[in-house]
Amino acid sequence: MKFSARSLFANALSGHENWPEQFPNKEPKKEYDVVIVGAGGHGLGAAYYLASKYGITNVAVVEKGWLGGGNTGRNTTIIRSNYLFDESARIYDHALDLWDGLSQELNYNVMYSKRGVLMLAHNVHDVQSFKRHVHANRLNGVDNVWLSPEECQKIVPFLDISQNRRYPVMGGAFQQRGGVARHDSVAWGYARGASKLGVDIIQNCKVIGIRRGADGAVEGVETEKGFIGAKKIGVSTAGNSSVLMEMAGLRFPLESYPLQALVSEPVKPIVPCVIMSNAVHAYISQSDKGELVIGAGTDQYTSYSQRGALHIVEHTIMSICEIFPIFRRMRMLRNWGGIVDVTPDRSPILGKTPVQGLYVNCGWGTGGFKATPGAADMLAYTIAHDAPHKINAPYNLDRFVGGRLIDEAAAAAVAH
Amino acid sequence: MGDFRKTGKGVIDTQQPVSFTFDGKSYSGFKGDTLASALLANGVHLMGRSFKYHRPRGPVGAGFEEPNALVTVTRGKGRMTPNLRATAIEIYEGMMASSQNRWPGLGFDIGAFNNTFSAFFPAGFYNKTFMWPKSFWDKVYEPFIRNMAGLGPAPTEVDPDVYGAVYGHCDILIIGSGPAGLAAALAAAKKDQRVILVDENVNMGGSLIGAGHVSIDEKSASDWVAKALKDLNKADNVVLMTRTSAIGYYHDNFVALAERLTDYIPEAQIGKTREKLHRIRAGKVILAQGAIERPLVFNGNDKPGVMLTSAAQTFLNKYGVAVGKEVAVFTAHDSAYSAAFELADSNVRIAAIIDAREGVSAELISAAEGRGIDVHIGSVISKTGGKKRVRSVEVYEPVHNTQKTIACDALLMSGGWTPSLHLWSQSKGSIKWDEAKGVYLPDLANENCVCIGSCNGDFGIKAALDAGSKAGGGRKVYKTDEPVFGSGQVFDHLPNYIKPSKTKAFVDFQNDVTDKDIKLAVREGFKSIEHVKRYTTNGMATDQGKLSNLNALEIAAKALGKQAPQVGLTTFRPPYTPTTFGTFCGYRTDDLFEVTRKTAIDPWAEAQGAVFEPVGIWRRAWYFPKAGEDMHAAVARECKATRDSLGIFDASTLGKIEVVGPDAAKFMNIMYTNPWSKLGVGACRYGLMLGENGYIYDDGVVGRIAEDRFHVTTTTGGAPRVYRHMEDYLQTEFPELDVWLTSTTEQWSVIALNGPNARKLIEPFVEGIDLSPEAFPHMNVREGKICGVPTRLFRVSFSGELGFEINVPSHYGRAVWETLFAAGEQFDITPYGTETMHVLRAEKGFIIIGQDTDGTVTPQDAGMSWIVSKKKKDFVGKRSLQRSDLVAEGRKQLIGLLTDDPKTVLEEGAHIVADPDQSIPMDMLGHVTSSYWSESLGKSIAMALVKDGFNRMGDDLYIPMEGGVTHKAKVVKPVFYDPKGERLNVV
Amino acid sequence: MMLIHCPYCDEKRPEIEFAYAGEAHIVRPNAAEQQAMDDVEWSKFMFIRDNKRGEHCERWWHANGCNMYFNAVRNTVTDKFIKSYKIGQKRPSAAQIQKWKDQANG
Amino acid sequence: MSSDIVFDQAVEIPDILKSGDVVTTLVGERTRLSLRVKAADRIAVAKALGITLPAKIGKTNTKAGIMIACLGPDEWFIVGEKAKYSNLYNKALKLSSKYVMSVTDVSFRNVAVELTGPKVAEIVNVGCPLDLSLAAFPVGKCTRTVYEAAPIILHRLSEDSFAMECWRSYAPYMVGLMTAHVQGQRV
Repeated sequence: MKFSARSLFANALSGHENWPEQFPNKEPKKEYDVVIVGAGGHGLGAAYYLASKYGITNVAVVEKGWLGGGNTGRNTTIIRSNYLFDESARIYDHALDLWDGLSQELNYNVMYSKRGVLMLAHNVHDVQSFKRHVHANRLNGVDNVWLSPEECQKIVPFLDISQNRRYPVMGGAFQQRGGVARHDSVAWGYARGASKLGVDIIQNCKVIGIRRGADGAVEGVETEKGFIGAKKIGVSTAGNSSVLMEMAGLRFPLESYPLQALVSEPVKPIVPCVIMSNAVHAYISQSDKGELVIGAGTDQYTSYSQRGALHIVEHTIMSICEIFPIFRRMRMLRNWGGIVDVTPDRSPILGKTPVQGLYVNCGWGTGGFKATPGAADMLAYTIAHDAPHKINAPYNLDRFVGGRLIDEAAAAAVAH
Repeated sequence: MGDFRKTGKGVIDTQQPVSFTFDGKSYSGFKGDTLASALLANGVHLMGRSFKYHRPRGPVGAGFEEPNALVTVTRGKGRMTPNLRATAIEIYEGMMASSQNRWPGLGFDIGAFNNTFSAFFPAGFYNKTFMWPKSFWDKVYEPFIRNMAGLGPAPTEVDPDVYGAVYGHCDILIIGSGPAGLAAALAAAKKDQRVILVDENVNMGGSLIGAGHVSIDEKSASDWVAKALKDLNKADNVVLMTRTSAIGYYHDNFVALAERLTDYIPEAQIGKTREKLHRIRAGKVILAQGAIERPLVFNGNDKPGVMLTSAAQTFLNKYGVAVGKEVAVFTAHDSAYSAAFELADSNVRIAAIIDAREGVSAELISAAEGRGIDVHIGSVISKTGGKKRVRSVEVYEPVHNTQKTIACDALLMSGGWTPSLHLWSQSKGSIKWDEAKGVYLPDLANENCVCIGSCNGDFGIKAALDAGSKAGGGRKVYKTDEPVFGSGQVFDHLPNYIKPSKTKAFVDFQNDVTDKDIKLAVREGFKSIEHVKRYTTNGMATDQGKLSNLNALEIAAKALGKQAPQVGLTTFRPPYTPTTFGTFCGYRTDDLFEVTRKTAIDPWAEAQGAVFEPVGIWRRAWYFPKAGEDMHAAVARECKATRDSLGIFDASTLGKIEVVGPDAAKFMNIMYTNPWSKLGVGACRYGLMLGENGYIYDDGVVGRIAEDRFHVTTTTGGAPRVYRHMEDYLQTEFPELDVWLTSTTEQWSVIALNGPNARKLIEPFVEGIDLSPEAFPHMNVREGKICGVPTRLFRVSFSGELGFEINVPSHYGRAVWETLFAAGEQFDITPYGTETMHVLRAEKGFIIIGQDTDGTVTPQDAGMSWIVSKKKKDFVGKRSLQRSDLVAEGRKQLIGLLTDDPKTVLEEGAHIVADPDQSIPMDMLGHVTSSYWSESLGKSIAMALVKDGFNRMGDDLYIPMEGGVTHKAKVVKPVFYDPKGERLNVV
Repeated sequence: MMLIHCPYCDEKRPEIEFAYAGEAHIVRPNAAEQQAMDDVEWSKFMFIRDNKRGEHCERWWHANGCNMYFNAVRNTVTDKFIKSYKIGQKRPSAAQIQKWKDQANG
Repeated sequence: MSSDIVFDQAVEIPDILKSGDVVTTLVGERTRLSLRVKAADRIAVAKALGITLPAKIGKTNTKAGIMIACLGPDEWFIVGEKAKYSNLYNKALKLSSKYVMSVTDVSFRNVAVELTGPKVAEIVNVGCPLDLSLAAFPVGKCTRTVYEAAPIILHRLSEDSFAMECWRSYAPYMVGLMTAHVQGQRV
């Protein structure tokens, strides 16, 4: 059933009794052309694009829990593409292009809101670094502009731009096409879209092994619901990627860390865009429910516990209140944790692995949500062609051997 | 007022009337009232509007679980607090409260239009529409949705109140002071243990407060509580904390408590700590958080006046308030009867008890009949009458299909009890489904933690008391005289003759989630309870599902044809109660947010009117403007004065590490790219440090003070990580080396003097050091005295001029600085800041780590191959430098740029291309890392990282800017000033 | 905030005194070994990590305590420390870890 | 010339901390040394210096105007009255050729305060996460720890008295945090 105001109206009259399942949960078949492990936005999206763009519909997505229950449903939903390096700009901007028509393409409103992302500069080094980004972005065709403190305040009227503060606002970089989307809807929309094209979504089906043949190539996955055959397996399991890779006998340059986020009680609209402050580690937006959505930093140690420490939350809220003291009287409603997988250069690994038929999409660290459609499309492309697209080709494993890292964070390194 | 107040009931102080306003109207209550109890005493039930449909709402609960009676309290500029639960805030004289999420008013709210058309806004409706035409989304739909957001008003002013945060420790932390918690505390108090007992309410005692009908050990419950508190107060190993919510349970029995200190005080002064975060490490945690009554899900359960039976009981016992004059009770649990009887015994007419169960004990029925109360067994409520207040209920008896309307002005509901497992679950204790009770209960502990009383399913006062005593290490068996707690039945569905499409039975009272929404979610394939929650938003309101989660679970389970435990429970997340951001900040705001490190000379610079910049967590003088000067004018003047005569600069922030021990040189050889063994005592050398990845990590001048002692300097921001990096290698990889590291950054103030007159200035002040160029050449260090205090005097230069860096004990730093500055008048001594320092070094082509390099630049890229030892077998980063991509052609290399127009100063960060006419995306060669106006040279200079830069010497490159402007610049070697270095040797 | 047993202080101390220092027992090759390694082998030393879901040997630095680096086994699913031990001690075997767990439990 | 030289420790104790449940004082000029000695040479070095080097981390030895704390397995922090111990650094320096050890003068790196009063633990616990009960933190114990964002060295002088010291530039923060706590209670 197509979603529209008309169908919503018609269904209202019948008491909403006739809506079909958006994504039927299937029992696994014996074999598929492709099995995607991990039903987050990236994995479901890859299945969707395999079916819709690359003509492979005999696809299963297997998920150990419930779809969209990992980092897709736990992140602060920030979308932007104002990255420094060409490689990053290309993949994130590809994602942004796909975000733009995603609701219509999926016939599912993912509520991508181009409310803009403002990154505040608080010291001379920030100014230098952000301008470097803005200039690179401009020549790469990415819409990121430098704003004076006054211009920042025009966008965020409650921003204090007096210069005698501990962290004065010395300007900002603003990307209008950046913004937020409704995270759950992204997973649901892709799930519904993929299901309609014949993809089987199999939830509560933990993968416990990857079977490889005598030639070393993959033959399928062992799961709690039995063996599922597939000559091609795409792994898109974020924080658990090391665990999956180990099943195929691979050790990866990955570490998984707890990452927390929190929301306040809902209040009337006040935060007009996404605001990020790297110098104090604070970022904030306001949801369509009115909650302030605030991202925290990672804990220092590796963990799969989906649980972080209080002092991380304390520091996050302190940072927010330092930049925006008007929020000190707001109240925290809910705080949760996810597991982010981080590579040595904090850029993803997206492409083929040394094992024939095994493809991986991991290492997105704290930045995976914004890349969802782009990463999903590239994973699907790579699986379909058994070769990476030129957009994801740089995100190979070899870069850790030769040293051609894509290190956005190092490029913003602070010293003096 | 007073119509609904029952004399002789409650623990309020009727001698102290308190007046307050709600939505501008004045009311009166008593000290000890909550806003809700005071309004109910005045007959006011309508206190709020729901989130989505703006339905008129009254309180459902009587405490912190309340989802609906949310208000905004204002007490002056910046002290506006939205979303407060009327049931949990104490009134004070002059309190100003207002309702929220309504316009123009609470009684008539335009937003209630949503309710009329609620059929079109079922769960997930937004996913299905607002997509066409596409352009409408950004411009029309999305802004509209956003404007509908939120409950209370957003803050507009800075909160002037202050907050606190402290650490604490105890052997036993008891959370909840009902019968279980009190009994646990009494038992624990007798041991030699530190006990903390916390309760989120004003009074301790929980359900025992005002429970006049119950006796414990032959005392009335009130007397027993009073005695217990008296004993606990006397015990100096026990700390009692009220108005304190346990909000989060973290690793290793670390529990966060939020204490509210001033909100209830009429003239709460600004400056007094409003709320305090207690971060408690407990040996053992005893959770006695009780249980929350479960609402029933039936058509019309959302009228103001419909509330939990236990809430009505609390309003009566704690505040002496009857929630109505004619009260109907709808129940599926025995416990509602005793509540109804208490009301009846306080002269509240019980219009009827409607019990959904078929089998109810004869005793209860006869006890009801004895009080003249009609009991309708096997009956449900099929609808309710009234708009802004419930006026009647329709009792439906499905077996005989009869309906009967009964008038009432309040309706109490009881669907049984939900043990509070929030903190238990946060502690990662496991839970199990108890089929008999129809609830989740604690199972296996993950920490040293137990649940006792009704949160453990031990319902009833005696059960709670005995469990408490045991948990507290006692063996006391209590004797109580209490009504039997009884049992109940869980209904996943209540029958109704009215077509479902015509009914609205709410599950989440704040987020307007109905049973139909949950069924719709299941129908649409949302089968995990987390999916149901997210699709419907059930349990995501400000009560975080305390009232709604179990009902939603039952409804979803039925729709799925599964048992509740197969569907699972959503995760409990902190905080237990919404907690003020300020509380998490504690004292750490403004100057205490982060340490702002200042040098000993900083106050002098401030007095001189310096402009500062933050560098890492230091603040440094950036430039010293004279009247009317902007930064460029000041920097031009500072540069010229330094090159012409003498500049003085505070370099104290540079990191310093003393590397000492017989193997000091060996260790330095490992940590730096260049060799150290042959550096003579008294000599200095510039050192370059790499990460193991081969990229430049830090740099600085190192002086050899003795054979076994190096005075190492680092960058300002890099000092902590360099120290850590060194300790890491020393302890983990080279523990056999006999060498030790000590941070001495703050031992020394460092005064840099640069300019041809530098030596002349210090000569008269120095003792014990021969300053002559022959005895003390460039790149040497000597120990002696200056201005009478010990010094390590370095002859080094980061400007290209004759330079000294005078290290003196930091507590004397300012004094030495002032002495030298005063004496420097004869040389027109000029203080300069970091900006001038940057210009002077750029003129010489010296790099700034983090500006001219980032974490991707090798020494070769920076044109510093000369500093990488070819002879040393090992140093950190050596092997990585040999990796294929690090030795490949076409890497970005640090070069100088001179603009075609010497007046054009390039923008730092601007990107460089070979062909400015190409289309976007352009092929970028690199970027400008440093760029300044050089007053000394009369032209602009720049440094840049450019692909294959060393092979482009003399080439013209282009810098395309905004608005079609393109600058042209020539690639040169990055040494612009005095390339032969002659100025170092000025005599 | 976890409590971490420092084997030098022989005390459990709060996590904020410590800095995490990554996976343990990744020994830096000596000069000769480094030169014998090709880029692939070198990259394994540099970047490949177990990232274990379960019992993980890792390094901590008691930066605001005794200033010592040490090793610990921690379960990364529960975040529970099983044992901490000094630098220089060998990577514990699975049997050794089990023994430590049994000791802790009984 | 030295008579003009003003000794300045970056912080002054505000009046509010000078009275009440806890009295705070600023410690004046001291000789502070960081002494590192290989285990085998500990006793010999101590003897040569005429001091005691406690063997266990956290233990101190205080007498005749000098306090010696064992902070790490081979690390001792020494605080002495300036008049009596200004030459200790040079004495230790001379031993370096004989023993495997190092000594570094950190006299001016730190700023110390002493707090005394019945509620002293409460003020220390404003920023320090350690259990300060006498059982867990007995008199004489000394350790590096933190006071919120400031690394500190904490030393229990008596049941109701602590010395706290930090690096110079952290001192205003350390004292500021105490002040904020006391102010928030006194208003």
